[in-house]
Amino acid sequence: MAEKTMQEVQEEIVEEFTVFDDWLDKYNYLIELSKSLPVIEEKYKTPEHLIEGCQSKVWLKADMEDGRIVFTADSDAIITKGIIALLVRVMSGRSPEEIINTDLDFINTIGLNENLSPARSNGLVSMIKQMKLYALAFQAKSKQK
Amino acid sequence: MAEKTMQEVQEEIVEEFTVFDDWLDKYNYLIELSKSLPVIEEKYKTPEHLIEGCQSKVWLKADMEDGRIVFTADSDAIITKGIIALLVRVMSGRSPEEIINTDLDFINTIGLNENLSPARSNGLVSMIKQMKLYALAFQAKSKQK
Amino acid sequence: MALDIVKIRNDFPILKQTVHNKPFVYFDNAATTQKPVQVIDRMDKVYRETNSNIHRGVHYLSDLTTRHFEEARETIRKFINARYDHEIIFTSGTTGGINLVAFSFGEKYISRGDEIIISAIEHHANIVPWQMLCERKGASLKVIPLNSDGELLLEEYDRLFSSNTRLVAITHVANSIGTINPVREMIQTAHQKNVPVLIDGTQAVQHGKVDVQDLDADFYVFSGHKMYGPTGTGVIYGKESILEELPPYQTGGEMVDQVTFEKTTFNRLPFKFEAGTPNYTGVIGLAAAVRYIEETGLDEIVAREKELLEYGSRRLSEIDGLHLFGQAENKISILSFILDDIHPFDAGMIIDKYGIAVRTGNHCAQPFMELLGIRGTIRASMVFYNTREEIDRLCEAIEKVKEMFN
Amino acid sequence: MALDIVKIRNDFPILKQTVHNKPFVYFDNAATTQKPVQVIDRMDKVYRETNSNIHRGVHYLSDLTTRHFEEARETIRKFINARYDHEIIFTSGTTGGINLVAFSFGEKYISRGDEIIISAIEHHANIVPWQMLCERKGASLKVIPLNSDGELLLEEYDRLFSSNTRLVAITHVANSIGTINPVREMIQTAHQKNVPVLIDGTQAVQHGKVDVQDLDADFYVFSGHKMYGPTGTGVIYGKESILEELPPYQTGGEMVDQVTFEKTTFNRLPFKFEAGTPNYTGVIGLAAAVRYIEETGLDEIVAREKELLEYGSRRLSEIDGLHLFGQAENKISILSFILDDIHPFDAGMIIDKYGIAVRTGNHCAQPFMELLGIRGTIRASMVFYNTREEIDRLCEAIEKVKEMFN
Ligand SMILES: Cc1ncc(COP(=O)(O)O)c(C=O)c1O
Ligand SMILES: Cc1ncc(COP(=O)(O)O)c(C=O)c1O
Repeated sequence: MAEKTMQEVQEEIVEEFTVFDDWLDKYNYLIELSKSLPVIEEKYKTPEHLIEGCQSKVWLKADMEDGRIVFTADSDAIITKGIIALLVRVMSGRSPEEIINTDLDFINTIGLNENLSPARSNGLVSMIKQMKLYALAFQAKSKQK
Repeated sequence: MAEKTMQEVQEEIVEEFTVFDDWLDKYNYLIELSKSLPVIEEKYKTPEHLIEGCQSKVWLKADMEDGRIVFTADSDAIITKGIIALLVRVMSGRSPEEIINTDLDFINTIGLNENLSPARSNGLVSMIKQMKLYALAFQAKSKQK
Repeated sequence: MALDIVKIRNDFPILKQTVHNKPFVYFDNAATTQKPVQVIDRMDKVYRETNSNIHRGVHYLSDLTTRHFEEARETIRKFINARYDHEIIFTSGTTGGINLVAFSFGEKYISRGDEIIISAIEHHANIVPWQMLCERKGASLKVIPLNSDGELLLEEYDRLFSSNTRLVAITHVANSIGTINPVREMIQTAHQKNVPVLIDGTQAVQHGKVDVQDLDADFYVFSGHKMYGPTGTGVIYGKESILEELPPYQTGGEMVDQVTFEKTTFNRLPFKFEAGTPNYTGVIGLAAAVRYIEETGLDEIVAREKELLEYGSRRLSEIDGLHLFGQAENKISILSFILDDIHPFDAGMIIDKYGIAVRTGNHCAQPFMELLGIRGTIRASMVFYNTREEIDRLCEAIEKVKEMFN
Repeated sequence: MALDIVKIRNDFPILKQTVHNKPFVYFDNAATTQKPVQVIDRMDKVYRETNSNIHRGVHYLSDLTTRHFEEARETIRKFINARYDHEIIFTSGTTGGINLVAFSFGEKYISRGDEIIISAIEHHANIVPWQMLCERKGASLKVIPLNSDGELLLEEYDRLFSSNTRLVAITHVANSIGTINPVREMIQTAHQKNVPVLIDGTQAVQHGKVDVQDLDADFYVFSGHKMYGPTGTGVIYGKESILEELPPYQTGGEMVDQVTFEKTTFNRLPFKFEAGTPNYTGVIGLAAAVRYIEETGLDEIVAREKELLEYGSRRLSEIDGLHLFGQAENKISILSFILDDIHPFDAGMIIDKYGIAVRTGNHCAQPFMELLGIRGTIRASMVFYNTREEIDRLCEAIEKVKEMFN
């Protein structure tokens, strides 16, 4: 796992998206991707794991395994789920440092920011923020040791 | 006194004002008129006799003499004083009924409304309203008897 | 006489564009309406030709703008048939207006143990200010329930009154599903018990004739931006007799009479409630919007919107797996629906891609959504400038949504 | 680099007209400024091309307008150098803003026996809300006195603090006579005593660089319409740490998180303080005004206004029987004066006839006028689009006034 860097995975995704020349294909792909999301366990779908600022519900959980953060998530809306699947693909299984230090520019490049509505892009910002916050928290914790 | 009706005095004033073809003459005339205002006694310059809504201070008092209302007034601004002198000329020495029932259209006709500023025309409206209120009050009083 | 729809659509420049390369369809009118050129140009004219701060100015433009502002008050007065100009108070919007009443009425009349009646179908703007007031004063809220068609249960309403009831605050028309509440009768009921009533008219004034004297409303509040007027404007109608009694809400310039450091006395109505420089440009634009409505004809607007509602309801009800909420007999042209197994937000995103603007979510009526047991709806809110063709396009888009997610 | 005054005057369409058959001179800028086409056109564009209600919309135009609105917040943040976007709260104007702070801060921090310090040179908007708060809570106002030049007495200010002082609320620049108060030092003084400070920046932000972090202001409040922006807009800057602590003021849509009839939780900053549909068109216009100021150059604006002030002060002081108020060393280009034995209102009416807009009266600063022992002044407030020739015309008009009334 994670032989590629986050940057490389982002480039991979950008490449995948270049083949779609209309939004319909992009969205259908997101719907497809939604099925691949590593799903958060039902018992963790609590307010504590809910992300604010999304029009649809998004739950996100992070666990530390061997120095790497593993994300699981879910959403009641499918396109949201597809997007978070992309984020998880880029960020899950990484060290806190890599997550903190890598810019997520693929989102702009593949036109998610632009093509998705604001409500959605607000949600997107919240999701990324939450994932980075988890990374910061785990980093702080490991330094305490 | 008051052989002419209020309507007739209004027409007289309109006629007087027709000779002025610029505002300067009109205002100079108002300044002239300000000197003719029957002045309220100093001791009546109390908050009770002060009219609201004017940018300058306006005091107004009404007394009933032989079934006719006599107004005295003053203002600390001269043009205001000139205008109230016109109002007094039209309304003083009249019966409450005549005051209540006569429209004061001369104000529009001589272009006071238009040429005077809003603050002023608000004040103007307040003055007229107050004069009519006095008339109503005296009428009510006389009916009680 | 039917409306000349070509002319009307020409009046609204925003409608003539494409979005995502599709002709733009605007079905989010309950959130905010579009503005006719008559309104846009009027405000433009203020800023280009007459702009000046109002009321206390001695100069020509200040005078002129003051007149335009006060004429706007008269225009609004006539529009809702208030008795006096000074019963019309300008605010920043419905939310600002209800907050004003909640504070001022609350300071004067609400104390511990008192009760305020609202309904289960209110917008947050007509819930939260009363909640806050109740919290501050130790009072409580009573809520009128609904039937499954989205209509208020009037017998229940009757039973909510007690000797502690101090105010009823209900919406004239529900923004989530369009129900027109029988506010005239509800006001009568309240008045028999000597309880004053505030009506939230935000979704009503633009969809039918409102006569505040005939309704006998004590307060009637609405927003300019939902009636073809500019943002940042709103109106409170209040009965003179009540307004006179209420303390001011916001304080500052314009609304004072005398200010010393020891004591301040307040100006008369309506200025007592209009602190600071008002949005006079907006208010003048709002008057232009009212004139536009009147020139178009409220009767004609009502007729056309009724036709759109009937057509839209019929077309949507033909779609498999679509559930329409709000089957009240009396409703405005709002179509609020869900699609089986599809999140409203997923649906809304795809519908958007067809150039169609709908709203999805709880429509600031979370308690009502919970009552329905749903997470939100897709809401297409139509007004007289919308067309049957646009409804057809919506139906097509819904079919695509179903294809994608099923 | 000096300003290109021909270009600038072309930016303000309203200046190119005649009033009473005379070329129009606008010297009422402290009441409200005129708007450049860049601002007028920006709002026009919203209504013609992008108008949609913001934040919760799923569709393209709602998205776009939300972005423009939030970009405006960022523009304002940069303009006053706030640390975070969410420290910028949009309101209807300064009056709305100060009322918000007075309520929310008051609910949280003010109780019986507490004291609030203001100054003797405040606008009513920065007096009356504190008075009302004090009345509601049993607190009291302390007033910083002035010297005869219109400057605050800083030693007296120091002495006003007690262990009960909870807040200082002072104006950055006095609207009646133009004094620039040394707010940076005054904030330091207050902070040494752990007292937060609200600055009324209504007459300051458009006349010089304001850096809220450098000032270390806790709140900084201003109006859009006095800085070349639209009516119905205003800004509160507040430090995150304080804003987080304050309860909301107005409540309704947008600013809530969860609403049930039992309990409501509130959205995060800045939305907690922005209830209801904001005046988003106005806010977008306000951002255009800020861009206009920045493109024109604040330094250039300051230089030009200084030159106008010097010229105007000199010309007016040459007039017999004219008394100029406000000789503070640090002041903006406001000329506030009276003429011997002539009522300011009489003078203003005649000056108006020469096509010149000045303001007369107490300028919403009654306590200050009483301090001076006068009934009001004639105020000519100038900004960078004014000219020396206009000042000459004012002087001529004043001579006519003297002829008429003496
Ligand atoms: C110093 C000062 N504070 C507050 C205000 C009130 O501003 P607004 O009327 O825009 O709310 C003004 C406006 O005259 C002012 O000059
Ligand atoms: C019924 C109802 N009340 C109140 C409001 C709040 O109006 P505003 O956001 O203009 O203050 C709305 C707007 O959605 C509404 O539909």
